[in-house]
Amino acid sequence: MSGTNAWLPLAVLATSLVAAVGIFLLREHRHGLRTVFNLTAALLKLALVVWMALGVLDGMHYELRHSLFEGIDFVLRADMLGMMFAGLSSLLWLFTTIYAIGYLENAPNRSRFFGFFSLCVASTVGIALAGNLFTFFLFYELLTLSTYPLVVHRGTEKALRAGRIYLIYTLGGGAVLLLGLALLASLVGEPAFDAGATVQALEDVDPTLLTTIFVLLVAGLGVKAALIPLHGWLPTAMVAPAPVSALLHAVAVVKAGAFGIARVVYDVYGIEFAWQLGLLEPLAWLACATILFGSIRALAQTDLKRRLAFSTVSQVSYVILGIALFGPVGTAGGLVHLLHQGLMKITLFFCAGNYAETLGVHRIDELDGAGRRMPATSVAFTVGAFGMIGVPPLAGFVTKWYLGIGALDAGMAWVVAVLIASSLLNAAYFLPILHRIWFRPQRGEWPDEQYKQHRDTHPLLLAPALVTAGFSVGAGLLAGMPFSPLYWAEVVILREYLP
Amino acid sequence: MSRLRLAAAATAALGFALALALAVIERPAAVLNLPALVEAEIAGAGALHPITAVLLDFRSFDTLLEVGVLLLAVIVAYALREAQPDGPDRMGLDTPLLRAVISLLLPLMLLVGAYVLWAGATRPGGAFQAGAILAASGLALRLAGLRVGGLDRAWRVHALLALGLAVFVAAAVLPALAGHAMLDHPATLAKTIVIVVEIALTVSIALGLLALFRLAPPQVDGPVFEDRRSKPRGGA
Amino acid sequence: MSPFDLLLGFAVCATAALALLSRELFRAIVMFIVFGLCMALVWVRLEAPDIALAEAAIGAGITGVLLLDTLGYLRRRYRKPANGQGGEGAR
Amino acid sequence: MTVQPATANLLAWLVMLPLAAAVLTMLLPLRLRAAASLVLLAPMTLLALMLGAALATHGPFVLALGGWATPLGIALQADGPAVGMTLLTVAISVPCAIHAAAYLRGHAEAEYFWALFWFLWASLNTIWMSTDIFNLYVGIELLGLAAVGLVALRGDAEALAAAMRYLLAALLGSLAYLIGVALLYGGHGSLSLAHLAQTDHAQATTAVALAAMSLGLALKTALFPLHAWLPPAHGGALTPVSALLSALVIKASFFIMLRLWFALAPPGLSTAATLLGLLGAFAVFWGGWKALRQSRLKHLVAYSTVAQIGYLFLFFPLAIGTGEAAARLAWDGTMLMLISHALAKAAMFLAAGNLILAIGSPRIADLAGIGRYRQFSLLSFGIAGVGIMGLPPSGGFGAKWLLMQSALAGGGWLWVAVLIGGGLLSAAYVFKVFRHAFIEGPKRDRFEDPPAALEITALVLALVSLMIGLAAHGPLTWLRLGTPFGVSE
Amino acid sequence: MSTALFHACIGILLCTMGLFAFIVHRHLLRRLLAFNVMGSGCFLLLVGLAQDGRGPDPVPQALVLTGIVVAVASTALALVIFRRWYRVSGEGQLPEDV
Repeated sequence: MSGTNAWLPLAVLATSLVAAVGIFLLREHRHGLRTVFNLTAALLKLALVVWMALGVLDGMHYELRHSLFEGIDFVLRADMLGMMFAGLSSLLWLFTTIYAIGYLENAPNRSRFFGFFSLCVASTVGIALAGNLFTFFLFYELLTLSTYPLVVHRGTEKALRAGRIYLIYTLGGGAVLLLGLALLASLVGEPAFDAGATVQALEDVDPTLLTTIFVLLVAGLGVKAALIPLHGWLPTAMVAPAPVSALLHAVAVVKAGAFGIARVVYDVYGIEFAWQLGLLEPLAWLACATILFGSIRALAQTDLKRRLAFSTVSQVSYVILGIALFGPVGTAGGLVHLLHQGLMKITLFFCAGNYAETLGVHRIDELDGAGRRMPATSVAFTVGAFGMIGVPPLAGFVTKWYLGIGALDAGMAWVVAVLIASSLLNAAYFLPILHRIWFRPQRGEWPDEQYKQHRDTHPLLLAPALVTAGFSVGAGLLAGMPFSPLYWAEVVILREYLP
Repeated sequence: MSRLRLAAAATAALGFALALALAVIERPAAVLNLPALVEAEIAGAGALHPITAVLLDFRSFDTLLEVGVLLLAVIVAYALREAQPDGPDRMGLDTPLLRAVISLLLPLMLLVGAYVLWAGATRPGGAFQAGAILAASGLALRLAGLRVGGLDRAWRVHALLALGLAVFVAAAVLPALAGHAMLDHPATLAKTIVIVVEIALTVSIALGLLALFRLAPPQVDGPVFEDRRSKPRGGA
Repeated sequence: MSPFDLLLGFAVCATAALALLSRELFRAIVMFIVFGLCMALVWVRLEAPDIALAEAAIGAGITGVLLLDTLGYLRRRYRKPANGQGGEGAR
Repeated sequence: MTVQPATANLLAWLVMLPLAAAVLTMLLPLRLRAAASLVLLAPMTLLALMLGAALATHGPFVLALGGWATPLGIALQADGPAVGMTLLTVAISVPCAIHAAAYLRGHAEAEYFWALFWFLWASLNTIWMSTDIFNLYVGIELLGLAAVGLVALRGDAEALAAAMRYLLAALLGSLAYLIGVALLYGGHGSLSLAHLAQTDHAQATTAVALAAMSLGLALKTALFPLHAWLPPAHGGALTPVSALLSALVIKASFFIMLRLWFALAPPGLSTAATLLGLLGAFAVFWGGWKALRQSRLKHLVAYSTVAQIGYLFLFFPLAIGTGEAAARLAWDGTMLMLISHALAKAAMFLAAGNLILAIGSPRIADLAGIGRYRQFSLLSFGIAGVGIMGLPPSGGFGAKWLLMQSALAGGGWLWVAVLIGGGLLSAAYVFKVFRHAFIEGPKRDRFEDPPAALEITALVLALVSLMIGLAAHGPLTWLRLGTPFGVSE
Repeated sequence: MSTALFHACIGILLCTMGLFAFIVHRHLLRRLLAFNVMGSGCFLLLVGLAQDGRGPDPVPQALVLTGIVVAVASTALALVIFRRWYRVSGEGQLPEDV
């Protein structure tokens, strides 16, 4: 079966856009209707994405093209890599929405929150479906705009400060990206995703210029991907409500950065050309530095969410490391981690949010004995943490295994050392938490206990955490099965990067 | 005034003068001879006096907009009085001698105005000059504290003020309704139309200039102005 | 160009300078009116009687009266007692 | 080129109808003025659309007013830019009129607002279409006085001072322009732009005339450092007036400047063009910095206009002496900037006015807590802000993208830096408003509720400004129609 | 030098003087005087330059007539605004200039 369908990508985009507009227009107190909007849109989007993903596997061609100016088109297209990201975000959006409905029960400003929430997901899916770098940039900036109100949602002095820092970083990054993009466009016209064909066809262009453009693009994207030294916004943005953190860390923002780097390396420059230009090895170094730096900083954090934030800094760079490794196995490791990290990190944030919401616990040393009060949440947290450390057979292990092999293939054996060191560090900052949860007795009253009637916590908060934890177990256990993340990553590589 | 400002002004003025002098000295000989063109076409225009022909026929669109400028200024003056209500208007010197002089002078001035208007078709003169003379007589009337009874009603003044522009616009639009270009009067009617427009313009210009004079806050007026709006609006 | 033109040119410039630089506002305005009348003569010399008429009636006449009236207004209006600047308004 | 008189007359109808409307709204009883104006919006829109259709079918055409061909008579011209601006004027004026009708209801300012509004419209249309330099002079005088009148409408001390300052700037600007007219007529014996364009430009006279006119027009456009009159005038006026002024009025003088430069530019003007561009660059940064420092909402938006004017002036260095491709991109970018700034700024002023009505105070600091209660106004402000910041997918982004491409094609790195830096600065001041709006500090939960008409007009304008970026291809192709701008196909 | 050109030069002089005074003065009445002098100079330049060596030209003369009416309307409006401003502020000049 093969053919062309222009409207399906637009429909996927429209589901959350329409939901966003609808939610904005709702009066604050229409909670029921809003929930209906949210869930319908999330389910519809997931269904459409799955349908489209299956179509792409079958060789269907989905593309929508609209001319913006002379020589620049707005392109929505479904390809393997994009569908992978779209699938991740729409799946996790569903869970995050359910979680957020539970989390924000009785909180003010829900219309605004869910409106921007939907807008944020619309931008993420737009990023996934963007058919050229220009379109990618459109949605990349839209993502910045739609996440700002979420970051400052609480409206406290701290939240506003975090919002300001977030904006300075992301808008600055956007400007750098725009500069790179504009330079690229002035050379090639439309910066298409064609595995580097256009860029390589440039005959008389100084390689230094191409390198400069690459650096600008990666620097612009690296802000969202939290590469050092551009990671500063991520820990401060932790003041946002837990579903927002989940969104920032697992579904949308940092992933958009990592995904963008993947697009630049694979689709704009082409991995071979990028390798020839000698761009990949510095990127790998940067990724490794970020991995170690994030882990070391995470060790020193006493606030649970901040520790998770630094963990994200570290973990996202696995993706970038995988991208920078020249060779199919390393690439597979990077791409699969895009999904794995999302599943694991969202689980951890859901759990952190549950602790905060149910027990009022924010600091790690307050967690003593939480396992007894909230066993299910704690099991989910444990799964996530073990996954992060890379304990077999969980998802994180698969990633690290592939990355290690890929590094050896690419002739960068030192990466293995980094991976081992990072795993040890992961263990060093996660195991003490697990120890406190499970093996320490409770110390006095919880700071602010809610949901006393529940055995664990509110079911709307608990269920998403358990499901995502389950997924991350499944992703590791069933890595060899069809439609697992690994399978998908391999398909991407086989179809698109290995002719 | 500060030294800096003085120096800046002197520099600007000097540079300006030099540039203009340069432009005048270096100017090319004009290729086009517009006066000859006016001469050639004046038979088809609505007036024999070339300036009137240019004003009211060849470039009548300019004049139309210019009448608009005058009316606009009057409207702004009205609007400002609306925003800052004045006390009673008690202007006038009201001495018997002045009154006598003016009552003698007034008919004469009206006559001169009418003549200047009529002259415009063939000789120097026309609506603007006539309007100015009428306005001057109006000023004299006001100085003497006399009123023209018919103009006490605001809407009549408004109507007369708008008359010039209204008639002009109508004269512009009518040919268009008849299928010609806008403002393109058929040769047979051109003269009549120009005269009608001129009369209307004279009235409006005279009244407009007078109104601009009258709508400034009167000299004899309460000293303190209070903003009658208390509700905060817009920017301030 | 005749000597009359020279004289006229000088008169125009002189009255303009006086109108612009006189210390006293009243004198400046009177000079402005004289300037307008000189301008009317200039227009006559330029074979532009229409403008001469208009300049005399509008430029010198109406503008002059408006300016004088405004000056009278400035002089008659109250001045803020505490504000030394207020006096400058009418001078 | 030749069209039926009825078609050509569309051009003049677009001036005559608003003039007639001005007279009508002056004479009608007070309570009917707004209603009559609202009714008259329909034929105005229709006329402009018909003109657009005529241009699309016949290509550019000319109306010789009074049947007198140039250089004796005055011609109005329908080319891409003229008709595009006419349509833009409709797009801005209609929402502003609806907004004003609701905003002014029951206020004394309503009495003469409408006459001034229609005069403003008539003069704008004259300026877009006229090809006669003296007619353009009368047009900008009419425009200037109408704008000054609208600014003064509030009648309090602040408005009067702003109006006075504005009037002085406008008068000085038009005199400078008139001097240019005198030189051009003295040197070439014609007032028609079409004739002047065919003369030899390599002369001091043309250059000085162009310089004088540009100076005057730059003063009226409020190019840095001649911008001091703008913030009090635009910031202090009634809300719909601010929107009209910032969106359209300053564009008119810029538009005349474009026409003049294309018709008259002597060879080797790149130094002057660079100078204008540098002033534009300063305007971007100075205006943005001042906007950031404002404590009153509408003054912030007004300073943002000062900044955004700077982008328009980047056109000159980008288009002059840089080659065909760069000039073309610069033209497209500048036109898109003009359009999207007009839409976004009008929307932003209207939204800012609604916010001010809701909080009952002009200060940004008093916005705290409004994020929870009046999201609608805030949303319009935000969407307009996207356009002002030049973030995708707004028209402002498209414009910056095109200008940036033009700068890269011509090797102008400085202009790229201005475009990017200016964008960041504008983000800083737009988000300043949001930062205050999102504060959940001291609980205030009583806000006024602006009428729906005010909210909807602001939102519609904002949405159009956002969408124009996605639908710019058609309009841009269209705006290249006609030859006066040299960069046509 | 023809009469017309001579008066055009006078016009330039008037413009220059007017500009100088416009920048130097702060009192609004004086600035309006300067504006009017500058305007007159500008009109002189327009007619004088056009008529230099060619005799009377009705077109610039008509333009000047239009210009004079526009100028008087602007001046009158400026005076109205000025008087209203003076009435509420008691100042003869604009606030930021004080």
